[in-house]
Amino acid sequence: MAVRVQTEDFDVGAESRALQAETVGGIALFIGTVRGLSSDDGVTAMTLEHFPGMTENELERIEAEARARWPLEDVTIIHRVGRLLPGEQIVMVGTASAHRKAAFESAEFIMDFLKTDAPFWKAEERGGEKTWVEARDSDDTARDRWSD
Amino acid sequence: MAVRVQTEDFDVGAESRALQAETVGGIALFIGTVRGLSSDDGVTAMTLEHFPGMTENELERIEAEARARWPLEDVTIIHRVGRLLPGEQIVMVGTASAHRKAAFESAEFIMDFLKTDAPFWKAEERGGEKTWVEARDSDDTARDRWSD
Amino acid sequence: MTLTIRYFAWMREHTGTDLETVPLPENVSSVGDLVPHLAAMSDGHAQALKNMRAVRVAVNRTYGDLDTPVAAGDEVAFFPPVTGG
Amino acid sequence: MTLTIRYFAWMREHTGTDLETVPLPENVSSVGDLVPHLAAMSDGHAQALKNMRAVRVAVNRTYGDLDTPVAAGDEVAFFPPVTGG
Repeated sequence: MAVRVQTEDFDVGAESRALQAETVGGIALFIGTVRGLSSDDGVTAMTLEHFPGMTENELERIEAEARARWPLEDVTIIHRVGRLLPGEQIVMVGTASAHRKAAFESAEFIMDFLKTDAPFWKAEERGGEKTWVEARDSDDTARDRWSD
Repeated sequence: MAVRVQTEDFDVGAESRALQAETVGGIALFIGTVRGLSSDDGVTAMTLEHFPGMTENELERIEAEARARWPLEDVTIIHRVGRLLPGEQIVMVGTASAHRKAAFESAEFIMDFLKTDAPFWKAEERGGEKTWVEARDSDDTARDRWSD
Repeated sequence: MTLTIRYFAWMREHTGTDLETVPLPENVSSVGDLVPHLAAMSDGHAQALKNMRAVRVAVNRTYGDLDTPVAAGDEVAFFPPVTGG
Repeated sequence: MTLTIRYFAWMREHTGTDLETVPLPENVSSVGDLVPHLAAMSDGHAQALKNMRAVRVAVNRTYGDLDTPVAAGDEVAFFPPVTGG
């Protein structure tokens, strides 16, 4: 199980290399980043809170479900917490498989469940104001399409 | 258009950073690698040949189709040619979007079309023997699911 | 005969605490039984627990709901729908 | 009044060349018309072009098929189904 919750940044190149192995033909990576000032409604920073202990359990459970569904050689899930600025990396999911379809689908599956089940909360800063981000129905929809 | 056909290796970390921007919330990357000796039927090396000029045209056409279907901020397609050893990186597709679903789907779309439409051919070496890899029907099936 | 209660995100800000230990009230055997007791602790608690449809619950770090049993020694966490990733 | 012909992968190995210039034969106006003329050039050419269902064609670097028109100055490429990625 390769699940990490950390304040420090991560190195996508090193994580990709770590997923490589003799039996791997394809690696799918997803990196979520903080959208910047210009894109949006003026977010100047973001703070990520989580539930230590439960977060890791949930991420490991999601990883185990992905491994049960697809033939995966390796999985990495990294999620940062604390205060992040626009452009910074928040999350990375990486999956390695002999086949590209398994790598792609499992990475998307993990992201969809992470978004709805892993106990993280985002607060956005706009100037001096802090606002808790509200959950989106579209994330529930994204998760629910895996249940057939 | 960010399409590169090259003999040299590429740096996934640098490519990921290059896709990051103020308006980007998610980056999807796929890296195809040469499967090793132990995985398979003893491939010791692989040589990739292509059709210079036509390859770049096809990759740019595929990129343009992906950009027409999804709201993408940026796209990178890198494909290596020449002789590659087990464990080496062959191909990278990276897509950056405000939204993760667009990033995931477009990266998978590009890989599916690259596999069937971009004029690359692989020859595998096993000991002293060279064999041209045969195209797989499953790649046509993967491409055709995008046509509805 | 106590429970550990946790609050996260805006619920933590309303209650003014992220962690409190409360005696297990009599006749409480589920999360649903517990909520009115917690809501009575302060105006902030009442505010945080006002709309339980907007709240998720974990008992001993596993997702539950208003029907999930609670017993002495359990950890019960209340938090908004998650927004990570 | 010539055509440029290219072969890739195992077709190149059969024909022994990756690039040749041939005169445009009389009464040739499509890829399908051209193939028998190329196949007659050597045993290797015949071998390479034996099963046109297993061959892909590009005229001037755009995918075509046996019905695609060819005219003087065109580049016609023959290659197996692709296997990159």
